[in-house]
Amino acid sequence: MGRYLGRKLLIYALTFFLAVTIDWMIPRFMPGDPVSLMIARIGTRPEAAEVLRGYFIQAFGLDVPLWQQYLNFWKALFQGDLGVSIWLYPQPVIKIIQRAIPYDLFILLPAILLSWFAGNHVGALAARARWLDNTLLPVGYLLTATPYMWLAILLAWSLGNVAGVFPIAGAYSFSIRPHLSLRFILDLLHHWFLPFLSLFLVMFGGWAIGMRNMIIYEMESDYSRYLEALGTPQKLIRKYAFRNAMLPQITGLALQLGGIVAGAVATEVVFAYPGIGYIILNAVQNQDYFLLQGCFLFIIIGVLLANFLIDIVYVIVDPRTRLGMTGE
Amino acid sequence: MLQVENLTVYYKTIRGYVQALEKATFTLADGEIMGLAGESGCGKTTLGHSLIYLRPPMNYIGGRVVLDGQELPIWDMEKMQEFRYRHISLIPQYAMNALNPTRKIGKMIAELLESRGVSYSEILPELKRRLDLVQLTQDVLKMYPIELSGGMKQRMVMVISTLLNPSLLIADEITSALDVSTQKAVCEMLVEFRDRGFVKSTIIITHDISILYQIADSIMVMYAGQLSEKAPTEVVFQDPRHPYTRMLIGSLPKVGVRYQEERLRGIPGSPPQLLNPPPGCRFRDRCPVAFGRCTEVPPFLEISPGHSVACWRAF
Amino acid sequence: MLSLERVTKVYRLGAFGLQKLIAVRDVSFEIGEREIVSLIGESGSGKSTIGKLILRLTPITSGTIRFEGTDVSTLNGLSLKEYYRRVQGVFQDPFASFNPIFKADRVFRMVRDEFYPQVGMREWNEKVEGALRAVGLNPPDVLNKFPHQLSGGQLQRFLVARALLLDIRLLIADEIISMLDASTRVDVLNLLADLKARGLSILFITHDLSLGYYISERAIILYRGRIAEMGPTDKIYNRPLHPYTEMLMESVPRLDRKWEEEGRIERKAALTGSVPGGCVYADRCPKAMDICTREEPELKEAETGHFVACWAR
Amino acid sequence: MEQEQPKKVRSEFIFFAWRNAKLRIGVSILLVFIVFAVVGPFLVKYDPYEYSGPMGAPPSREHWFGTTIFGQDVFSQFALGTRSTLTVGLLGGCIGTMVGILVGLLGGYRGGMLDEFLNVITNIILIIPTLAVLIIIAAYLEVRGILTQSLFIGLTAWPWAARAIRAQTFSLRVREFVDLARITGRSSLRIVLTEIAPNMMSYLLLVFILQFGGAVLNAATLDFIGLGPTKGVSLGLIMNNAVLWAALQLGMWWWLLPPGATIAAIVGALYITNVGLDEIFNPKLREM
Amino acid sequence: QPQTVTVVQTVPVKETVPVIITPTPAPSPVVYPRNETLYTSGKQWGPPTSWNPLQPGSYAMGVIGLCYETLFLFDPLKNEYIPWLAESGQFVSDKVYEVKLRQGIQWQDGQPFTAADVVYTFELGKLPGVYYAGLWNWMEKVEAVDDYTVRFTFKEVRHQSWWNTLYNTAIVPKHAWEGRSQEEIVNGPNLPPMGTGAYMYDTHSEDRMVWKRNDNWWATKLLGRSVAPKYILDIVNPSNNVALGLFLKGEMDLSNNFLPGIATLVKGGYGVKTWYDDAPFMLSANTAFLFMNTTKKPMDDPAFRKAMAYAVNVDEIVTKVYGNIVQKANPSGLLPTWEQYVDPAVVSELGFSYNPDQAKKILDQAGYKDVDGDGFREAPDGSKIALKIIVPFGWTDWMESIRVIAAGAQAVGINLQPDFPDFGGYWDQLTGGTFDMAINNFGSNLSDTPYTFYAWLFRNPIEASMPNGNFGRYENPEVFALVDELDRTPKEQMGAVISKIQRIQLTEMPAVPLWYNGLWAQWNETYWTNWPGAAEGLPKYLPCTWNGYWNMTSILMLTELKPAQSQ
Ligand SMILES: Nc1ncnc2c1ncn2[C@@H]1O[C@H](COP(=O)(O)OP(=O)(O)OP(=O)(O)O)[C@@H](O)[C@H]1O
Ligand SMILES: Nc1ncnc2c1ncn2[C@@H]1O[C@H](COP(=O)(O)OP(=O)(O)OP(=O)(O)O)[C@@H](O)[C@H]1O
Ligand SMILES: [Mg+2]
Ligand SMILES: [Mg+2]
Repeated sequence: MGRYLGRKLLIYALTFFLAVTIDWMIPRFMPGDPVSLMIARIGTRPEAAEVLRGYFIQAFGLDVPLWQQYLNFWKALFQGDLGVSIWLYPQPVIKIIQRAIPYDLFILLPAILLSWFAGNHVGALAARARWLDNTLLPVGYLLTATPYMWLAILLAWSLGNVAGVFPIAGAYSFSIRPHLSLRFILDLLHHWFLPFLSLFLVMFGGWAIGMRNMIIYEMESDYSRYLEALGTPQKLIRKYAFRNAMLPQITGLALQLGGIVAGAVATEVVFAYPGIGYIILNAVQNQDYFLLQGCFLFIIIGVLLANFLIDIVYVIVDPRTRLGMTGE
Repeated sequence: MLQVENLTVYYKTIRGYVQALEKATFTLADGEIMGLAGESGCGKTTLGHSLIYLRPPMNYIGGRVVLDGQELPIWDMEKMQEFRYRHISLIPQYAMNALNPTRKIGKMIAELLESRGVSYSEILPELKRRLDLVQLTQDVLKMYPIELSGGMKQRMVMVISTLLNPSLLIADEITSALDVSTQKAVCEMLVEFRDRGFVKSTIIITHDISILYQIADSIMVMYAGQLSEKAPTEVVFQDPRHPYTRMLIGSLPKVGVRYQEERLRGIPGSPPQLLNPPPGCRFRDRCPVAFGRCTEVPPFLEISPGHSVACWRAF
Repeated sequence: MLSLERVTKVYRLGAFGLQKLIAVRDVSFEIGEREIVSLIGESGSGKSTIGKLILRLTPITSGTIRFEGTDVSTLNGLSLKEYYRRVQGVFQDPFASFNPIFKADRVFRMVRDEFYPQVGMREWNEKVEGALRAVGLNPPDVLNKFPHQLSGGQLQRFLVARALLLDIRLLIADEIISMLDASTRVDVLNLLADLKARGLSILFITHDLSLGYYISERAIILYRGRIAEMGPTDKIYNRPLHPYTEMLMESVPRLDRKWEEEGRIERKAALTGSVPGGCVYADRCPKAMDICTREEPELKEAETGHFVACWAR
Repeated sequence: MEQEQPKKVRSEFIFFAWRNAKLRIGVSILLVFIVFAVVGPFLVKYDPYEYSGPMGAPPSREHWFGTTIFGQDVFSQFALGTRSTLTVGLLGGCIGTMVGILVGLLGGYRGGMLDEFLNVITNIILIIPTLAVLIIIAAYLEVRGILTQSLFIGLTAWPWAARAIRAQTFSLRVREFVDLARITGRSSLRIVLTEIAPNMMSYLLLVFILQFGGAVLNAATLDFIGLGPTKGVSLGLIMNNAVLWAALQLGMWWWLLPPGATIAAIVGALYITNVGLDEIFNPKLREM
Repeated sequence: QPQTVTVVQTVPVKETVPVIITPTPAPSPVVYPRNETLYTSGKQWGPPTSWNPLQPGSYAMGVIGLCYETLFLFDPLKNEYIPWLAESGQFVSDKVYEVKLRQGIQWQDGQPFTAADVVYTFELGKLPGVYYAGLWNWMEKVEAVDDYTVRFTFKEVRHQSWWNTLYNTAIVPKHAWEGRSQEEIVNGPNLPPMGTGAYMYDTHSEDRMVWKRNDNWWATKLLGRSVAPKYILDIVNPSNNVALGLFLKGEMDLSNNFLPGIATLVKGGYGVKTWYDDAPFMLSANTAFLFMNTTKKPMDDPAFRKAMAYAVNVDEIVTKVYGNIVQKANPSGLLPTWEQYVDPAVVSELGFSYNPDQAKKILDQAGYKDVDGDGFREAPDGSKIALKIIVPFGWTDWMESIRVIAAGAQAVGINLQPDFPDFGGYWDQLTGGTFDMAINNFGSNLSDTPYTFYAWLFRNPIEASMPNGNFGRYENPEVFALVDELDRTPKEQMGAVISKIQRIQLTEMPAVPLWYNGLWAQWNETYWTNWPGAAEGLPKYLPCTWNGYWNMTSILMLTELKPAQSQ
């Protein structure tokens, strides 16, 4: 088990190193010179432009050779410094991200976990109930096949604009100041619901289908047949099948995390929800590669951490990994 | 006491029925260990499974199974439920994979028993005794199946399957994957279980006849879905009446026999397919003594006490 | 003809091969001309590994395997092909030996493609039919069929026939009969015996002693990757020297004698992991002595041609 | 096993395929869209960007799917968009599958350090969020066409396929027929191609289908956040435009609904086909 | 994060001036009352992160204008400067300009506003990184004559730049800023901001910026003007799509977004109001140009460029792409507010309009003929012409526009294809001078003087990177000198210089003016009324929250607003 985790750690370390390196390259090798952009945006009169140019080149640390920039980047990284945003100059990237992260967690965590939980249970139900299988599964397929943003836009428009039941933008009402009260919390939830729902729905279908198929496999497996032959009630067999089918779903969760980020971007854009996804889009549109770099770094760290957590959980729930029997 | 009459079980496939078990009729006395032998694909597993666990694509076509005077509703998955495990139990061919890989063995047994309304704590002392008997330490209850070797798993399944003292135990190819020394140990345990009365009677399915010679009281030979011969072990070896049995016994190498000295002979030809098999005796094509009568299906008749055979030549 | 000298195979497992599994250790033996040697041992004792090493299917860790004087591990490209012209193998599972999606006689075509591309199709077909007849098959019955349409015995004979197409001197037969029915088994065994008559040597890998006895002159008993005992078959069968061989002999289900009643279940079960440095059989051995747990016995010649690795001898 | 003719194996497949409602439905939907993608552009009366009609007009005889806010014919865009979306899926799916096959087969067959190395790479790409990579690549390429988009979508989507194929290869590699081919003196490449790969065909088909669907969805997401092809039309781009010009708020549902629904239908059909095929290839899942 | 500003300051008692009430702001409410709050949107495209008036590229909506104020305002509709913090200003000698400050102005912390603050602010321009650093190239010194008089001495008077600076430079409080490090001054977020203006910082978060009314605003006492909304809540721009949704839901009062389909909305009974009731609905804010790279063939040929001018069907762009919410540009490119500077003689002589035949004629004459019969003209030397016109991908209105332009060019035989690189690529090509043709409007914004417009259009010198105009790298010392001269020319005398520039511009046609982008502004009257507009009787101030517009009278627009329900 130690070996297993050690191996995983090694891969994570490598991944992190490589990812950060790629990440570092973003602002440096992308088209769109950030400094000239800044100057253009300030729209200063000619005489100041040169002064500003020199100033910004220094401010972004672009005045040293590339290898030095690379080393500096790592150094700064360990001090929690991700540089300065161009789009939101002179705000440090880390601050922008710090403010956005809670919103992401607020939406992503419940959406991921609840969809996973609900999807797995409903999928397990569908595996034995024909009517559910026949009704829910097609819906599930359609949901997973739906482009995130399209679903989100339809939800926003129908429930937000036409029905007017839900707000369509922001994390809480514009008229409310954040404070601790029931009213504010309700308002927060009110705004949270649609973005959450759009992510939840799309992911839910995938889990449900995956679970259903896994359960069917498990129910056909040797140990299920043995138990059946011993007259064990279906309930116990299903319980086992569910538990065992859950294991691949856990790995699936790890694999999905990267992809969920995509969903978050689309959803946050549609609902103008002030999370990282929204910032990424703006960073892309504003050529703010430093910010983009920071966001990706955070996502990478997040995904790595989550993966690692899942790995640990996996080791705990699956004795096979613990004995080093599985290669992965 | 098991009585099987005209048990017929087919597999339903898209191209029709695979006639894997045709009118099987035999009895199994209390305390009897019966070996079921035959070529691969002749329906041994089908017979074994149909007694306990008849599920699609297996189709019950006809026949009766009476265990201890009670007819088993083998065609009804639900009704069979109460007989399974308590009265009739199984050690499957796939014993290596028969345990839930993610449950500790003890826990699994507990859950299995509780689900059948048996108290685990009450049965635990007995369980431990039996583990000792099969030379497993009690620690295995705290282990996961993956931590056991193949032979250990095999024995573990044996213990589990027989825990409720069923009248009938079906052991399907439990020795094929084992090497000789483990094979021997497992076989001896089967006998031990019978001797101690954990099970009343046992059907051992195998294609390794020399093992049957060691432990079985009687041997039943099947060929292509039909019963060929059933007789006490000695009789089968000394006085086989069915030509197939004879040829089968003849093809067994004995320790101490070398090909230079005594060249053994196999059975030429191959068995018929069971999807729309030819009428009559299915061994006809390979039988050296076949004659006109063999186009009719020979009945499985008792020709002497405890010795039944299905061959026109034998009657 | 073929000789193994202190052959060791270590499998590397786990992350970046950090874990090691010694599958075969310091195994030395020879196979002479026209000789059938049985390699006997329980599951996992390293029998197949030795077969694979000889067939160059897995790289050797240390030691040398020589075929007619040349170190097998130095072969490559053409010389390896030449080697395969002389040394061939047939494996345990006849069904798994054929690619299920192609017709079974594809194995013959492969041999032609690789070894006899110059031979004309008709000539080749005749050669194939000849080989098939040589293994007791009727060519029209078996050609042009898919593996699942043939029986295990037929398939296994197919493989032997395939080997015969080449100019082979040595056949590695890895448990080739364990998956077969009793009746078919005999046919394949007899076939092997006939091959010997045609000048072949065979390494006959099995875990069934009675089968080994039936056809081989010499036998090698393998236990956990080491040779426990080696010698003429009749000596090993009739007067085993190693306690492990003894135990095996007792366990064989014989048709002439029933298992000893009193010996039932009393034997020690195998524990996992033996004492490092000592005899690998020490933990199961009824005759284990002190030294057995400390030092590993060397393979010694107890009588002419009969070797054993046991302190008790 | 009973004796059966090879033809029957195939007919058995067709039999089960035909009996499988999921496959029937999935394939029919797909066929409809494929046919449409092939034929549709020929039915088009207008250039997709031409101001061919009244602005923001609802569906009519002239403009089957109405017009955009600029007066462009939505149907024309839709027909061409369906084609390019399917192209992206097909190409992206192909590339993803190919790379996956290559990496999986290579690692699985050769094993050893090469496998470890490929494994690490696979893990890394698996862990780095695809979208991040896609955004970077997309932003890096100033000008992107449908082909480049397919290329980089395919190039980031392969890891899970490689993983799965590697596992399959692993189990096939130790099969005896592979050893047999080796002692026939076959080269590794030929063994992989002629012995191992054919045995995974059904599996590869499933992988391809999932890659196909994934590529379509990925492309749609990229298009939507403005990193789609800078040339041409695609369903994602139509949606992107429709959203930018507030199609729903201005009541132009005909601009936004068809492309999204089509993507959902295509990908959904792919998934359903996948499950259908799975049930056919896998006797355990078959329903009698 | 919510931040309650409690600036409790002991004010040093100065002479006999009565102790000024320390503004301890009443704790902000938890919920902003709808009828006291003005919801705006359109300036802020990302979370507010800076409140530093020295960072014009990034400061939050209203920092200059609502909070910090300038010495003058400029009214583009009347083309006049409105003294604001200054009471008056004038040249007292050739090179000396004196500003008299209003007396009685207080900073929001109660401190008096004095000449020292003004001097301090201008002195800051000496720090690197401050955007008006260039000022000190031609200004010699700034000094406080007394508490309310500031004297600026120049090395060289640049009238246009000076006026531009005067109404654009926000005065910062010396007493609050003095202790700050240079880094903090230039790069600090300056939170909370504290100025002289009508609004004080209340709070902000990722998606909003809230200003609270300064009830002690000087203009109430001194000018009798007061602002009606107690709160101004600026919503960070979501997408256009969401902005429109919010606007239609009545969650926004004033939207300075570019909202698609505005014609439908104004006419369709949605209650949406704009400056004009009819097309073009909006005032104009800048001019979009077709830039041609004059360093490349054939764009180096004025005849070719001229032909391009005739080949562009701007009307189609205006009607189809924009649905008539923009206006076709005058051939001079000058915004309508600068109409007085257009020389009608020059324009009628040299001006152009969409005329394919004319374009063909010019091309024919200049020797651009289709020699090889592929439908496109070749250059006079016989070489093929294959050009690309670029705009950033995703800028859909521009994308549509260049499709029209390319179609127009193709119609007269010029092989011009639209191309849509990502913004980064576009920007690199545009500023690096590697493009063929492109659309841009970044520096043609409404201001007090057409000088800013020409300085952008004829930006010089030509350098490796040209981020601030003259993307076509049109090199003409004559016109460069004229633009410089324009800078030094007082307002009244500009006409003559501009006329010369226009003549060269229209002859050489370095860039083709296409259309005027609107001063996107739409509002509804649910909560606030008396919005400005073109109609009779409405206030005539700009309704705009963008940077640089509060001091172009938008702040006065606020003083005119009335709550809807109060009557
Ligand atoms: N699920 C099934 N569907 C169709 N035919 C089946 C199925 N299972 C078994 N059969 C067929 O039924 C016949 C009897 O099979 P069975 O498994 O009982 O044989 P067996 O004697 O146990 O063979 P083995 O020794 O190989 O286990 C065979 O011909 C087999 O092909
Ligand atoms: N490719 C491999 N990688 C790692 N370990 C292996 C590999 N092949 C075999 N082993 C291990 O090497 C040991 C010897 O295996 P081998 O297959 O030679 O045994 P065997 O005697 O042929 O057993 P069996 O009778 O089961 O075929 C076993 O412990 C096995 O687990
Ligand atoms: Mg069986
Ligand atoms: Mg082996």
